[in-house]
Amino acid sequence: MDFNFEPEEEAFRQEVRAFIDANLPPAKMRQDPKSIAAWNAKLAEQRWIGFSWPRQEGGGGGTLVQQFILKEEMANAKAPPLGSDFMGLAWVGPALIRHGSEEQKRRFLPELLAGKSLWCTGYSEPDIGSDLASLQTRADREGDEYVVNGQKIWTTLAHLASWIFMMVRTTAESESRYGGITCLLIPMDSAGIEVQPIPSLMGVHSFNQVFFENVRVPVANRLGAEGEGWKVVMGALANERSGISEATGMERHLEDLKELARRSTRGGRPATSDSAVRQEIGRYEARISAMRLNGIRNLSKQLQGQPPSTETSVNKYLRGALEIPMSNLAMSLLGSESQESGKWQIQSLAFHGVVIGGGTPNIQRNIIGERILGLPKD
Amino acid sequence: MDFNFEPEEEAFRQEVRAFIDANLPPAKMRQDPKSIAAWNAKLAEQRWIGFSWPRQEGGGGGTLVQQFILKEEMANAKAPPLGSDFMGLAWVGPALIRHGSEEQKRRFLPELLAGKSLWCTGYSEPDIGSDLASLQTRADREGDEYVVNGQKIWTTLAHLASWIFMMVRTTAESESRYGGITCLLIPMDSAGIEVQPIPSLMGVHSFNQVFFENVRVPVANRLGAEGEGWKVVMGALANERSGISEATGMERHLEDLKELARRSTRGGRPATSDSAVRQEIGRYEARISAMRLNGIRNLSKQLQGQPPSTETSVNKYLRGALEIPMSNLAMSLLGSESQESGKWQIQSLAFHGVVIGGGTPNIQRNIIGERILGLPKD
Amino acid sequence: MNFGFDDQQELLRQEIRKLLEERCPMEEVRRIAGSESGHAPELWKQLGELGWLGLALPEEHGGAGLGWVDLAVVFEEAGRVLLPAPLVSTILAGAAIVDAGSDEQCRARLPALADGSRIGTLALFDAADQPIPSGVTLRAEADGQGFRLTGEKPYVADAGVADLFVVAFRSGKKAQEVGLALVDGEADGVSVETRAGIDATRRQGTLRLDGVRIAADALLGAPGDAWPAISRAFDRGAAAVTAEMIGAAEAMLEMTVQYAKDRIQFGSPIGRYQGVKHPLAEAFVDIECMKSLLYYTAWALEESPDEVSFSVSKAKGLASEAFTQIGISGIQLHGAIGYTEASDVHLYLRRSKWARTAFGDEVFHYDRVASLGGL
Amino acid sequence: MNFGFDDQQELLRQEIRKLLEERCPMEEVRRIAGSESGHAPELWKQLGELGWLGLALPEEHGGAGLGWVDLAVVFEEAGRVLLPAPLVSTILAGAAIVDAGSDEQCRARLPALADGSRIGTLALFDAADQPIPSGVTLRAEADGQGFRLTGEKPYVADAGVADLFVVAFRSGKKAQEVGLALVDGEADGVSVETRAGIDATRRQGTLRLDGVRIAADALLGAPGDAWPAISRAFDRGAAAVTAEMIGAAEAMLEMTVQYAKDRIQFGSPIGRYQGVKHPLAEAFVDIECMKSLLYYTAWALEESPDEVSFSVSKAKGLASEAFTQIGISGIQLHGAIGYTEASDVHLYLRRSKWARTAFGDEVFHYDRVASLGGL
Repeated sequence: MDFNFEPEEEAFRQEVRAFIDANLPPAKMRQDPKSIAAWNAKLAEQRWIGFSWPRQEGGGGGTLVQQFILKEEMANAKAPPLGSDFMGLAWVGPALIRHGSEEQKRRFLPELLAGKSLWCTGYSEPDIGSDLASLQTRADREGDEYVVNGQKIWTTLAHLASWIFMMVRTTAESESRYGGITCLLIPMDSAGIEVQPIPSLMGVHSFNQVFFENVRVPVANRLGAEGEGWKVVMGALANERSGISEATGMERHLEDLKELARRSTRGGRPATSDSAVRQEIGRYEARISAMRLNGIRNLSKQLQGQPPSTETSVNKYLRGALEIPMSNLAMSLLGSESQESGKWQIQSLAFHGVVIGGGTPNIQRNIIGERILGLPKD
Repeated sequence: MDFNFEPEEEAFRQEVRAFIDANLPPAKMRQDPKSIAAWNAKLAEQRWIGFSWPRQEGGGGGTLVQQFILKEEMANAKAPPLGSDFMGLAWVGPALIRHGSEEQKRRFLPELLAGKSLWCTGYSEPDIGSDLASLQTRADREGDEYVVNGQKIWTTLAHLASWIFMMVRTTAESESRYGGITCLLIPMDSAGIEVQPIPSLMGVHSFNQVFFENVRVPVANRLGAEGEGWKVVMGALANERSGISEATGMERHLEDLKELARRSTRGGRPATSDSAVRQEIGRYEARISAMRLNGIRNLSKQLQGQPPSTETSVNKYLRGALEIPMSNLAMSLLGSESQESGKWQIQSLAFHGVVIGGGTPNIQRNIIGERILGLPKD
Repeated sequence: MNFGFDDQQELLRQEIRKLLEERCPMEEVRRIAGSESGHAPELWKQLGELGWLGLALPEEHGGAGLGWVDLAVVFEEAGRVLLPAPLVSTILAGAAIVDAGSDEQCRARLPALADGSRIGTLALFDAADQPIPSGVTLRAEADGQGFRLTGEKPYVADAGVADLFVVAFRSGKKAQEVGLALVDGEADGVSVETRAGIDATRRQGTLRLDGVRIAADALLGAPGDAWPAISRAFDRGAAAVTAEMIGAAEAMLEMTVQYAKDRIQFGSPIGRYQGVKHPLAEAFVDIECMKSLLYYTAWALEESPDEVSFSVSKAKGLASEAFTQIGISGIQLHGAIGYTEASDVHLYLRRSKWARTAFGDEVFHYDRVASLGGL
Repeated sequence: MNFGFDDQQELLRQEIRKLLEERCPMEEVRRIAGSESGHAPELWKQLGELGWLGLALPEEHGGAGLGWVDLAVVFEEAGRVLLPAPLVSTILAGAAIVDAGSDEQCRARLPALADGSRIGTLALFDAADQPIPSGVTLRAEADGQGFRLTGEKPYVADAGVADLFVVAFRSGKKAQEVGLALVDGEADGVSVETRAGIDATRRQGTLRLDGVRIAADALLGAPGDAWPAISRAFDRGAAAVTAEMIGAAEAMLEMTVQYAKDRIQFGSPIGRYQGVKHPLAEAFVDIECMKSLLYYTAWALEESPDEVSFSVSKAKGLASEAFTQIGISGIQLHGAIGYTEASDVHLYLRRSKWARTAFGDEVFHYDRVASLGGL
């Protein structure tokens, strides 16, 4: 057991810190599109966007430890995300590297790394919820094209994206449940695609429905073989590998919660001297520290050559399980002030967005119970 | 809505109080068998044992409100249970009154009321758990007798009882799951019955296994028709009708917990000034008050002529859900002293006995979800 | 003994439910909540005509002479549809006048509250979330037989539409030296600032008083001795909000149960799974407990005043804790649907968050239960 | 960077597990726990011969010179089988001597602890459950270069079989004026009273000191300045018990998972139901967290002493809370079976209740986490 870093790793950390000192926009500029674009351009020069991808694909070829150091330093500096195309970088790029033809890689990866394209992903459909394999959107082969008909829902950023990475059914479900699914890459400006926003309870437009009516897609835009789409997409979804990023998000919440406790009162006395508040925050701090260490343990296993597994479901479950009581405590510390809009109000109304994004706590508990503990499926 | 009592009900309450003043053995004598026997004899004279039963069956013919007043006054006085044969009075007597022949009633009820018999009940069998209808103990008809073979488990007091009230299978399960069950009343000294104790983790002998090998039981000892046993026994089990007794038990725990908090410290200060302790006890007090009122609401519905229903599962669930954190808090207040044996240690080790006795919390939640909310069965 | 509603009360409930289903379906609630004032004068007028506002006011002052058990029915039904109207506020203001006012004040003030021509509200505590005597700090200067009041009351319910404020003020330095006054919205020096809150069906605002003159006949009871009346007004407020929470929680449970029956995943309705079934069963248990505690409180408000504080703190403490959880479970079990503006569940989620702190959250009330329970 | 055990440590774990499975199956644990002393000298001798007791003691004093990461492996495996032996106590006593003792004290005391010929234990706090300086009250009278100690230490682990006690005493009135001394069990004025506790595999007792003479060479460090050493000894104790809790919790989870796979109800293994599956998944999550926090603590004990208190309080706080819940879930999911003497689950339930308070419960540790985290 060794939490020390090799000299070259420490050198890389210093390099990252120096870069941040030199280039990170000041806090008040971190929402400004131009500042962000300039920052991303500098990151791209360093190959720190797509840092985990092989260098021959245009990525940075960073080792697992370097990736960890880069993320940790960026989180400590409260830097914006690395690159603007979250879904493209997290899921589409790795899927292209693994399953794409040379031509597809040449076509898509450079644009993706340069932030010139923007990807959305089409998994969910109306009435199928978590049961993604029961999708109904069909693609029928006609010569060198697929003709796509159907509907996707909860499609984040579809109204801004230039491409969609999606699953379609090429064989009827009755014949082959998983084997009948194929992965297609479709330009969002194709004829027959219509995007309808789904207003959220926060009044923010981020989810959409996407309708496909006789959308013609060249076979060249298929990623992987026909019928292999389930494997392609599930591999992409499993790409977040350690659970460290869940911990980083929660660490920020914890700092904010402690800050709130320091300026709040309970029953007329400082909230920090209230034993119930102290114990609750102590509980969260213990669990969030554990989340960070869980992530590092997973990373270590990968460094030892073990494949990433379902262990990240532990941190995903914890995030869902902690978000809710933490925002409840914050709202209680705010008291009537919780009526006013602000971070914690947003948090307490929108937590389920986060929770659902990573699969509900029930799904995480099923994954742990069935895939890790080996209990029978329900 | 009216929580006041009629004058004759108030008069009854005064009668009960006067009786208690005159007859209740002093606290230190309430474990003494002779004192208890004398107390029960006096109760029997009043017809307060079997108070809810019709007077023509030897019961007290008490109204629901009188029964409530009697129980409440006895609980307030911390009196021992009314009568010594808990299972006979709670389940067997009502089942006999409802389903017994005149001859059976004459034979069993007077002895039962006088405490001259002692009943145990045989529902559970090895490996069937909560799924009582999958019982395997068989009774084959031979002339005027049933020949019983099989095994019961978790049979409380079987080593002391003179009779067992039990379910047997008279038709194979494959032919009729519920309809193949019959209720028999069997003397525990019958040839072929063997009782084996199951030592409990507390070292107390209260559970048993009971083995039946070619036990011959006269058909006259069948309660209800052949194949009607499920209805007879489920009716008997549903006989606790309001949930008030669950509340009474929890009220005593709460008093003990508050007493413990008053003499405990946390972090060197009185535990009663610790906000976490105060809030936790406040939570329990609110819920236990609610349990008592839930019971009275159920009772009121019965007074209005509505049949008792599954509503008692609310209090049963709450009891299971509260027992555990309450004993956890007690153990925490005791600190290292929790190592010493005492009420709370017993409580904290044996809670699951109580919880399982009324069906585990999972079963109560299933009953509420399926029978009250109408959700589909699992 | 009968711990249940009588036939007349059951009839009242049916009538209210029917009217609200017709007059105030969720599209109408959304329309009113989305309007600038958040208030619908037509609807309000109708509630006055139906006699709901004066239900528990004395008959000689324009009321129906009923009591808190009847009000519990009204509030539950109002909560069920998230009724966007200053119903609770006006009834609480009227009850405070009945409780602490003179016959003359009752004659002068109650009929307009009973018929809805004036809207009332309470403005009790200056330090938000401290419903204790030291939480009343509003400055009063003696002025003849009366006072002049200067200061602000935060988070006053329905402040934007109220005509009459029942205002607590500090008349001396000793902890309990507080007074209670009637302040008309039109009076010189009165102003109100409203802001968007977490629940658009529950508007609130800051009441500003700048040297507002309180004549002797606007004082409720003797100044300096009003703490018991303030405390009783607070307890009634906690009871009213709890009743609304029961209705809203029950509606949310029903919506979620229905969704769990209809929504098919992996070939079964999701309500089959214990991970869905059990939280719904727990919500049912909690709502039963909220009802038992609130109904007893309603009875005690009429028949056993000494029990009210203990009883209402159990009810509001449990309601604040449980409805918060029911709101979260409800929206979680709805999955992504619950996240959309189109779904009604998030309106109930918002109500759960508003109601949690209104008239004391579970932290305040459970602590008070501990005190009153002898700790 | 590598947050994992190395090959040698994995080998150590395999060896220990194999030996304990052979030498200490549950029947043997029950036999030892049921005996009067609760101690098995033969088994103890073997542990000494295998080198477990001296694993982390310096090689020059009869140890193997390994560290806390290796000890974590040993304690986890010991906890897994509920090993009824004074292993933790003896190792903690040795570690306290290494930490605060002189070279001469190490030479004189450690070899006998390393080979098991003497059993050691800690006796730190007089006021149970107050692991703070004011919790050390044992009276000391100056006596030449040394002291005489009079008083009692409650709940001393393995007091009945210990030969050597590391005893904290009060040397002055200021909060931190406390000392640490080595007291031999045979010394004049030393007596021990043992009583049955909640976990028969974890014996404890009251150590009584009646004017016991402490020579200068029995003092660990300077008297009056021992608080840091006492606090470090306490932290090591919390870490050791946490490691045992991990092993025991994991064993209980495995037993319960197996039961949930085997037990058929209503036609399915009960592990299919989410009401069973989800608590087991939560237990897995908690055990993963306990491991991460404890392994980091073990590393910090060797490499980063300043982080130990914060880290171990997170670990022990979470372990006390979570193992308590795992114990309860485990026995509940076993149904009536768990209630029988014949089942092993209740032995783990008892251990969960013993371990919860040993070296501070979650109330103490979470509060300490809040302090060290800046509140």
